[in-house]
Amino acid sequence: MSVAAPTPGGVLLAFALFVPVAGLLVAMLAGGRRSEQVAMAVMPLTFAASAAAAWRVVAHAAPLEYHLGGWAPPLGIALRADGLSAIMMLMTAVVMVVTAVYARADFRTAPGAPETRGPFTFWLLLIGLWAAMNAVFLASDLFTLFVAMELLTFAAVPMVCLDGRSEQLTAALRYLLFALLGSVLYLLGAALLYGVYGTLDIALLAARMDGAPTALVACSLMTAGLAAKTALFPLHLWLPPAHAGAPAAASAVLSALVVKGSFFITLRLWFDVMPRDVGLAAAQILAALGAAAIIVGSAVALRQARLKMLIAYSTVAQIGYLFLMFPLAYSAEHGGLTGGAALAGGAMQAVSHAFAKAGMFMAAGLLYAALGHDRIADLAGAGRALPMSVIAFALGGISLVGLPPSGGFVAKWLLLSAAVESGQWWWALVIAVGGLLAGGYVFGVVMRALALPPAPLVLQAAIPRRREAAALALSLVAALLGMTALLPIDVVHIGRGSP
Amino acid sequence: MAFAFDLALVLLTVAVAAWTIALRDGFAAVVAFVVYGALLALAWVRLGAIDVALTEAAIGAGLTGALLIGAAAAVRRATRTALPEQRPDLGTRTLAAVLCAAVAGSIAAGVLLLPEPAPSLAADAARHLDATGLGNPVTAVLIAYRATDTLLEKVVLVLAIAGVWSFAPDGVWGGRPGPAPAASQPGALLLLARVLPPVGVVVGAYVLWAGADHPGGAFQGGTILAAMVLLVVMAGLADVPRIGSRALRAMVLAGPMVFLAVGFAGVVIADAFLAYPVPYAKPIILAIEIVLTLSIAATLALLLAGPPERDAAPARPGQ
Amino acid sequence: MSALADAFTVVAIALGVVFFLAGSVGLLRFPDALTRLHALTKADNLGLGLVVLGLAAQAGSVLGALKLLAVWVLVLVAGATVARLIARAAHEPERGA
Amino acid sequence: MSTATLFGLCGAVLIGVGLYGLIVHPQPLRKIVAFNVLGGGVFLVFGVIARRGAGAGFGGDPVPQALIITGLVVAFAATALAAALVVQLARRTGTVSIAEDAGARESPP
Amino acid sequence: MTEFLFGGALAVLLTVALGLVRILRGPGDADRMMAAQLLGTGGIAVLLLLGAAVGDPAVVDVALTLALLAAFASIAFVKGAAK
Repeated sequence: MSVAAPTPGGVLLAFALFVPVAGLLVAMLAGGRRSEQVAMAVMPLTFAASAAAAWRVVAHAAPLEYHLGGWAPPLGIALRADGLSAIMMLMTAVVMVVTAVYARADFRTAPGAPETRGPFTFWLLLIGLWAAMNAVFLASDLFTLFVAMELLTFAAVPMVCLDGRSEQLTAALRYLLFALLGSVLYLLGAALLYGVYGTLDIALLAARMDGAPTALVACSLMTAGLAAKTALFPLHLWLPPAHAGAPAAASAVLSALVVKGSFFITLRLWFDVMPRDVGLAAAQILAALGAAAIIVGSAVALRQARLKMLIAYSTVAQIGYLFLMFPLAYSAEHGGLTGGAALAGGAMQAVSHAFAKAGMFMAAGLLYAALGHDRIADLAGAGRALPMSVIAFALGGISLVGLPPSGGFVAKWLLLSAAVESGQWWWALVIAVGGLLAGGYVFGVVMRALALPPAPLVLQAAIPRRREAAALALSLVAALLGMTALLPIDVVHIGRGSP
Repeated sequence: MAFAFDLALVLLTVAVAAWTIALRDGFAAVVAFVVYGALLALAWVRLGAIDVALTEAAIGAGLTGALLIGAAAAVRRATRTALPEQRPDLGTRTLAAVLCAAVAGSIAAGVLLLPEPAPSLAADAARHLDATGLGNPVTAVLIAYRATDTLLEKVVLVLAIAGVWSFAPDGVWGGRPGPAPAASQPGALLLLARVLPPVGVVVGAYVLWAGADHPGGAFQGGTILAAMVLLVVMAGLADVPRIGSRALRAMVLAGPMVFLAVGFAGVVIADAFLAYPVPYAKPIILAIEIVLTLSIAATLALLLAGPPERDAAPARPGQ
Repeated sequence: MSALADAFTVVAIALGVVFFLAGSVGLLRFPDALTRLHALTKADNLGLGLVVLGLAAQAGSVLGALKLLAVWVLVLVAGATVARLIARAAHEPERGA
Repeated sequence: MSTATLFGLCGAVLIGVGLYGLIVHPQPLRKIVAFNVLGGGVFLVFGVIARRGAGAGFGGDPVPQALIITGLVVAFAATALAAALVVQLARRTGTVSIAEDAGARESPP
Repeated sequence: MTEFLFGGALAVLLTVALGLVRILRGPGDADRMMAAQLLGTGGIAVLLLLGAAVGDPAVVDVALTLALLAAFASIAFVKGAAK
């Protein structure tokens, strides 16, 4: 593979990345209520650019390529969208827009009111986050990906402490320190790869990779750094307090999207940069950490007393599934990683978890707002008071557990079949146990919520239907995402060599 | 003799780095870090990377040092009771040391095993230099070949400002960063704050201007300007504007906005986002760099000044 | 001419190094902060001045030599101010040492 | 040993030192200093790679040199963000440690 | 001459390194600042010597920048320590 020529329609990629950047800058300048209005104007535009780019990739069944500034790699930087980028971009676009609908009630500025900290920061960071996610999905240069990850970190960390309480500041600081360590290790790896091969472009690197020892050191460092940013066990301790402490809308995007950013780069590194230099042993180590994350994360989630902490620990567990795909995608015949069912399963897991988790965090936020607490033990009656929110939580949970026809079901089924096919039955066992544990914590909450309260519930706040509908919509997508398995096209594998 | 110098520099740098970690006193560690930054600037000269040396001298030794000093002082003031050092136990420390030694060892091996001859894009960068009208290849990479990275880096800075501001308590939103300027300042400082900034502005402009053909550029120039602005503020000759001020935000955002506008214009008038039409490449690049320098100066100064602390907008009651 | 300039450079820089050494020794050996400060600022400013003079003799152009001198003047002015401020700080009770 | 190799080894050691500080120091401000020491080592390794790529009349490969400059800016921004957080935390709680249990805490809306 | 200039740079670096022991010993913040100040001045001298040794006039700009920024950091330090 050498440098691909720019494709028609490639400019859509530049729009998907730079329209939200423009929105961020204008929103900061505008200030106050106008910041929110700018966000509202820019989000549909970004959605349109993302969707149009994704549509082109799918419709032509070919990747999009764009050379920024007209400079071709290795000297210049290319944007590239393959099937995986298209899926992730669409996922981000949907979650972002629904989050915006959900968040308007929490982060509103009345007409004529002075600018306040929370709303101004939230809308700015939300657009910034979208720009960062699109940069992660589209950049095909390891250093541009570094900058994209920094954008992601800088937008995500302040979201954690939007409410300004000191324990949130602590959580944000720990998150930041982990994220910075991750980026600096990643940057070191990228530098070493440049030292060996003289390029940072992913396609060119893939063609030049020859398993040089320095390159392997580089890839190990990058993987370690990315694992810290993705909160892979045992580097996960920063995640639960950060994700649980943020306002619900922020938790939703943090858990649904932000951790997927660094995971996506891990995929790029393993499947695109060095698919043929991966040893099965290295892949098994990643999967073992993933398996530990599933078991430990789920077990700790079962013991949580607070709903948001439970959901956050479930994120730790669900991230674990993503790492199971590496050994399952290993093919001795090809001498490295191939796409196939494992990659499709992993992608489906990432997407369905994003929808499910965003919906669940939003539902939990509404329950908190209505009840004034999120103690699981005192949820009785919530099912009557806020049926849509509880259903949203349950539907999201169905996907986490992996029941049909949810996206989680298809994801786990694909991973299971890959495990059986490659004779790695022990990973199948982990998947099954993880599903059972998830069933335990999800249905534990739902049962509580459906129970009759000892005394009639007094709601602290009225919850607008629109907000419940937002949570429900996302969970519904997750619960029905498995249907897409019936579609005739294999989007995940667009833009990669035949598996 | 050159090798003896390099060896001494390397040993000294490692020793000072070890001090920044080992010293018990936080302030001493920060001072050691400033020294570390200055030593790295020397290393960059030895590696022939004068552009980087300029940046390191400005950022590593200068701004980061000042930032950490300010933070250490603020933390010292805020924490009345000195907590007992709760360092991890010996076992953990040993484990960490072994891990770090392994990491350092594998990186050292990785460096020793780098291929010979080394791959390089120097020839590519040189070949296209004419199309940019620039003489300094580093500037060409930053503002032409890989302009996207530079633009996104400016967005990182903007997000960093939004982030730093967002850590402020609610009541002071829109107000001014930092403590109120003291009524009287030492005469020597006042004198310096009047004498140095004009010199700094000249040097900053010179560094920016030189950057087209020689080491230098927007970032290094902007850093010097930022330091001068802060010097004036520290001497109490001027106060930091309110973060709610539209003019302040415009100054921060002008650079990235112009850069981005040129990017979008490239789609229409040249053949790609951030492409410059060849005959006008140099004037466009210089225009971007001048605006960027001012924005970088404002941005860095604000990052150093920190979140708003006082003097919220008069319209807000109570504060 | 060149030999003379070279000789001047060698002597000036060697002297400069001696002053730097004196500054360091003073910083280490003198009993209290203020005397250390005086030893230091005088010695290192003179040291730098001699180095600058020595190098100015080698500079190819007048402009180059002037730039070197400008660096020195800058260090002198800033150094004097910083020394004043350090002296003030040292007068106040030491903290956190 | 060439100058580049010598500084490359120096970078490797600095990375080890910085990483150690980042792991073992309980105080966040010291962690931030350690992060910057670590970053210095990483940039130095990158700079050595730039130096090795000298050619076409340049003292080093300009591409990595430019990337280092961008990296330095980003690292400064990160330091500013982290330092602001530490200061706010110290002001609100009067302590500077983040070494506490990550277990369940007051869960907010 | 080049050898001599490198030698001079080495000598200044070593003498300055000697003074850095004050950072370790303190006892006060003022003493530590003086050590940093010494390194600032010494570092500038080393830069100028290196610049002359390798014959790159741009190194003087680095020295100029270091002079400006080192002064700035020192002042930030004094202001921080004095409060």
